[in-house]
Amino acid sequence: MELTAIEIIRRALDEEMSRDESVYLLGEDVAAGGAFGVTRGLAEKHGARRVRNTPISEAAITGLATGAALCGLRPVLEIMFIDFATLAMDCLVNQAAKYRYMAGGQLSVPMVVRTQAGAAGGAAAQHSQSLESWFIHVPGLVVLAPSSPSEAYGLLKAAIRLDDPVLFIEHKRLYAMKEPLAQEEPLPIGRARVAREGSDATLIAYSAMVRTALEAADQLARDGISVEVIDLRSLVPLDMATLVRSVAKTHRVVIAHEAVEMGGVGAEVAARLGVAAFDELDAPIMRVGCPFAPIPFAPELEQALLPGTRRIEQAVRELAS
Amino acid sequence: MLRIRRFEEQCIQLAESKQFSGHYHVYIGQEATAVSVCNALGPEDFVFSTWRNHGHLLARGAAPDRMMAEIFGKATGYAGGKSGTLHMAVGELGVPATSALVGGNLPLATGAALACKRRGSGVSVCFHGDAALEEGAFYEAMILAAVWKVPALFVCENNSIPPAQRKRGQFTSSTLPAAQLADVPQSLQIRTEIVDGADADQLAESFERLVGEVRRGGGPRFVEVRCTRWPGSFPLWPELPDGPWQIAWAFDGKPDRADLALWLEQSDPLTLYVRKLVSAGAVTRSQLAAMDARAKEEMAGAARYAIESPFPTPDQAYRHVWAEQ
Amino acid sequence: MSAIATELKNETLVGFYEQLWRIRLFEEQVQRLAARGEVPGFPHLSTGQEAVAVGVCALLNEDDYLFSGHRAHGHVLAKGSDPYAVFAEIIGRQDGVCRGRGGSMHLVDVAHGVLGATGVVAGNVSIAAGAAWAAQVRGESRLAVVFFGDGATGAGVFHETLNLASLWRLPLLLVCENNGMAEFTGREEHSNVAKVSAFAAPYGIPTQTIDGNDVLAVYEAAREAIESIRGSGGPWLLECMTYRMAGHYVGDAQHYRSKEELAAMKEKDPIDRLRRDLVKRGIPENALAAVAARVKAELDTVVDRARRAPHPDPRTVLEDVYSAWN
Amino acid sequence: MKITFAEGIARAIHESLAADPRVVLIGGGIMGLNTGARALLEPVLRDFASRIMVTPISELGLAGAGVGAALAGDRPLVDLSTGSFVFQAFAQVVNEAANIHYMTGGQTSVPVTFYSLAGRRGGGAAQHSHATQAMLGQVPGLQVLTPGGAEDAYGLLKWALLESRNPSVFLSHPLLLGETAEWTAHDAFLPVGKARIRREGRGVSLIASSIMVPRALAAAETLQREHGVSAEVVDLRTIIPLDRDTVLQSVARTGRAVIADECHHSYGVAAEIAATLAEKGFASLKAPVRRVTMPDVPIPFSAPLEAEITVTAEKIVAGALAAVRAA
Repeated sequence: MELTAIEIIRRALDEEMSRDESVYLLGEDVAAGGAFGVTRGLAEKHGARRVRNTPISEAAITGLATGAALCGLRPVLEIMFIDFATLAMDCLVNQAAKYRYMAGGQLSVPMVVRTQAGAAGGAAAQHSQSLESWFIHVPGLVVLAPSSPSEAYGLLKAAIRLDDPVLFIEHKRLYAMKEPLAQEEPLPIGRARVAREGSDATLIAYSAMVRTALEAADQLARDGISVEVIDLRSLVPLDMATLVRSVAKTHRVVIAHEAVEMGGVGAEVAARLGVAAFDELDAPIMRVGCPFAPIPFAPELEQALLPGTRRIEQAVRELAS
Repeated sequence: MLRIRRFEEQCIQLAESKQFSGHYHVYIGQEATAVSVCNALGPEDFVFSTWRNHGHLLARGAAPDRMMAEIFGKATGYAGGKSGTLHMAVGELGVPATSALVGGNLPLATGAALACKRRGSGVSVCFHGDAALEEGAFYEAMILAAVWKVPALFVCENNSIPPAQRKRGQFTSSTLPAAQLADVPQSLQIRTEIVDGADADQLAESFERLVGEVRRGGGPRFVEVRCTRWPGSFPLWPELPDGPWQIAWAFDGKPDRADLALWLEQSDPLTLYVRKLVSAGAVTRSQLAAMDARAKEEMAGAARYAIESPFPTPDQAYRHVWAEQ
Repeated sequence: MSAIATELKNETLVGFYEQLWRIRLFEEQVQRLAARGEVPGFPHLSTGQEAVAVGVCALLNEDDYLFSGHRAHGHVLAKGSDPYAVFAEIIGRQDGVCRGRGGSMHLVDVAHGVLGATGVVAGNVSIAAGAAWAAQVRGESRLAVVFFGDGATGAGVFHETLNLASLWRLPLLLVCENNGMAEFTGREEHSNVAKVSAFAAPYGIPTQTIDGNDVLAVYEAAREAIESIRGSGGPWLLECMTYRMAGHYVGDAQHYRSKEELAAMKEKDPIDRLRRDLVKRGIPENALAAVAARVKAELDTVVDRARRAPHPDPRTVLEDVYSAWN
Repeated sequence: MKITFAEGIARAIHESLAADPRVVLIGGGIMGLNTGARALLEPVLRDFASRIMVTPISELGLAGAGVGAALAGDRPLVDLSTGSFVFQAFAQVVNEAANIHYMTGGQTSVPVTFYSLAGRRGGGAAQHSHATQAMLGQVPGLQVLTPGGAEDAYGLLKWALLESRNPSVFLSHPLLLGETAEWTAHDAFLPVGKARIRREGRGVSLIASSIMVPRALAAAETLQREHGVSAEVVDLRTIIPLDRDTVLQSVARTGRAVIADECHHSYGVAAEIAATLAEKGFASLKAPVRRVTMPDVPIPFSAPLEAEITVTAEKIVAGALAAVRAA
């Protein structure tokens, strides 16, 4: 039966809280359901002690969650927009990510920071950014970017059970998706998913861009171009084996993401494939990302900027020709 | 104040009819604050606002039609559709940038005040809400302003206070355990005052004096304006309880909804001020009606202008990332 | 002689005396080795501020959580960490508490509740609040203490944490060592608020400003604070006025301090003050001298062993970045 | 005449303060704990004391104040001290400064310069050794200046303070402060955004910036002397704007590329350049592009561990030889 993304993600949180006493929810208005309604009803069910509203102090509440994780709790902190995580960078980059290493293995930080990212019409420059590229450059952080509600369900359960700090990025367009819950088990972290088989080109994407990639692949199939679409699921750790296997089959690769191209996931994947699959490549590796500009308010400008099916198709056609 | 009220009502009606997209915030119930502060400012002064900026911009002299066009994301908007309502700014009116992060504009205001002090002219005014006191940026900006003794006026529009408690006693704001919000800036050794957001005359007098003190190099000031959240702004998307404001509500007429009626009596600066002007004989009911008609027409015109304006062409998305050298 | 001194047994007071000497001599050894280039990086010494560490930590249980800033040696030793393992860490050896990965500014010793020093000013004040929250929700009588300098009160996150700790009534002891210096400039140039305790008042956080160079005064004030916290009285801010005798970091010539200032400082030395109190109580001078000599010998052997300890094997450099999968 | 990197910085600051009353310093540490370099700032303290704001330790507030002062017509230099501390100020640097020109539709520009003494310094451990060019390099609207020589330290900082109309992060480096270079007062200044070929070569292109420039030059010497390999050294000078053309032209000549950078391996500056080569230089590549960078590890404290992960000239040589022999 069809469930909304909000219900599916809430169910993952609900089940993990029932399964493990040490799981706590923290964040602005989370006891009142949270900005997007994901945590609605959880305070009533699991008790106000385990679902706590916090003041609007991103630095302090991220530090609080880190400290609690050091001492045996498994906090799940919601930062309302990834744009606001800029206020918590010291806690994430200098403290949480490095505690295990600096302590020579004595400590771990089993904390999940859930945050919302990406453009969804009219939120303008400080509420629409895709900023995963900063965090995937920080050794010690795990970064997950699910492409659909049931993917989010499986990855969130795995993230909560992991002993490392996880940045869990939910694209705003995920919330508009409805689908039946595919399976009820945690998904493996660090293993990509072949979303669509194909032989002429490999199209790599993650988060909401996977759905756009599948649409582009359908268009291309009508012109006889068979495209294999791979959903990365996890940016750190990055599943290169699956990517190399696919490129060895198709010999052409396009990487698509909503974040700016400069220094994005596409750059790292291209650099690694440039070494690991050098002899398999028959054409340049193409990247399709957002041009180097902030996100404008006007929906027309936002659409003009963000990479869509048209640009992906263009890139694949250029390679295939 | 009337112009601001009518502008915001237009916004709500246009939003409800899906003419523009994206979340927005209205200034209904706080008009007296923006007007009294901006009346005390000159062209070389700076104003920093937040996502709830329409009232501040109008009081500072921004054109309603270009503002509405920006809210619509049109090419004729002040930022050509790039800022929308959240980040609306008007450089030539001394509103250089508007942050949509809670507390994001506080350090900016301190920095601008530093530049004013170095130049020997101008003051820097920072409008913010009570929630900004939960952000570290608030303390860093306050401490810097105090240590550098810069001409900064921090105007905290505390719209979280139930009317019953407004006049007397103590009340906290949002999630501050402080007995009184004003205790926090006072603990940072910054001269702090509390003003009633419903009393236009008291606001005008206070800000005239305070801007003068700051301009003469008296160092920063913090003012907590206690205003009460307008009932229409409680739901996630603002709505007009009982329709647009009516002059009659200041006199014999009453709105149906009790909470709105109570709010008008205890907290609405516009209703209270209009009643005072008429009873003092400063203006007649008919002059008032004429003024209101002009305001309504001006703001309806702004709506038309926004609706008819063209969207920006896609190539605009790539412009203004860098200032040309 | 303060009332507290008469109340405590001789053996406890001599214990304080020994612990003050241990920290002082430990820091002297660090300074000596640093001058010879044997200590990588730039360690920050707590010379002169020993009384705060000893006075507070004497009241902590082993499982209470301790956090400190970049001047952490004294706190870590006073909490009970093994001087050998701490010294080995400061000179980057395999036997160090963090196996050579953390160093002076990131000392962690979980076995003794030391959850971490930090190199970022005010970087772990909010983390300490998190540890306190964890203890609170589990209904433990444990508390978290965080030491920081007055410079940290310039950081926004410090004020965010005061607000949060007060709002949730967290079992958190905030200890500010107000040595009137932040790196190289005096406090008056940093903030117009002279006393750090003023920041706590608006949040209804009980606070006290005491002479941080008198270990007994520190002990007495800390006892009142800790009893209140353990009785779920919520957070407490203890402001200890102290004097940093060593420079901001090893090798800092402190040219920014006048000669008279340095001389006056010597007079406030916490060790001399306690020695005078103990002699007045009838404890013979030579017994105290013997304590100091014993601690000196203990540390000499510690340092010798640490300097002979093996360096970490470079091949292990990629370990401990992640838990499970890498 | 020869000047050091630190002298270049001190001279640029002094001359800028003298040239334009709008220039103001927020925080004046600049040289970190290097007492020799700090002394170079004496003339600045002597002549312009009133234009150096002494500051509490509040990186977020300082950065925001710098942006605010720039909005009000000043040209501030904000000292964010150690590289790792830029994260405290991230919200003001990347969410405010970089976005304002665009968000206001071009009405307002923000000529602020953030000074950051970043990179591995020896014994700094995890929280004092950050190289932040990769993370800052992903921010549209922010210029990231990474001089590798004293003459560029002077030129780029002076350009940022006096001429740039956009916000910049000037990435200084503790181990570069002593490096020297030839310099004359009226140097014809290479435009910002143009890379500099520090050494001509035919066999392999060594692409570097900041601290990697002197190490790449040393590697080039070793390659020539001991292996007969002629290496070209491309000094990027800035990460944004990134001079992709000069890199592509160099690799078109040599057919082999090694990119040396001090940020972490994954998702770093080297990845962006390697991807650009894979995309636009595909035809001229005779061998896979080699990245010589820090591994994905927080910086350990202990000296032998830190040495293990440091990007040295020897490692650049090994990378070059692997590229040359791969064909």
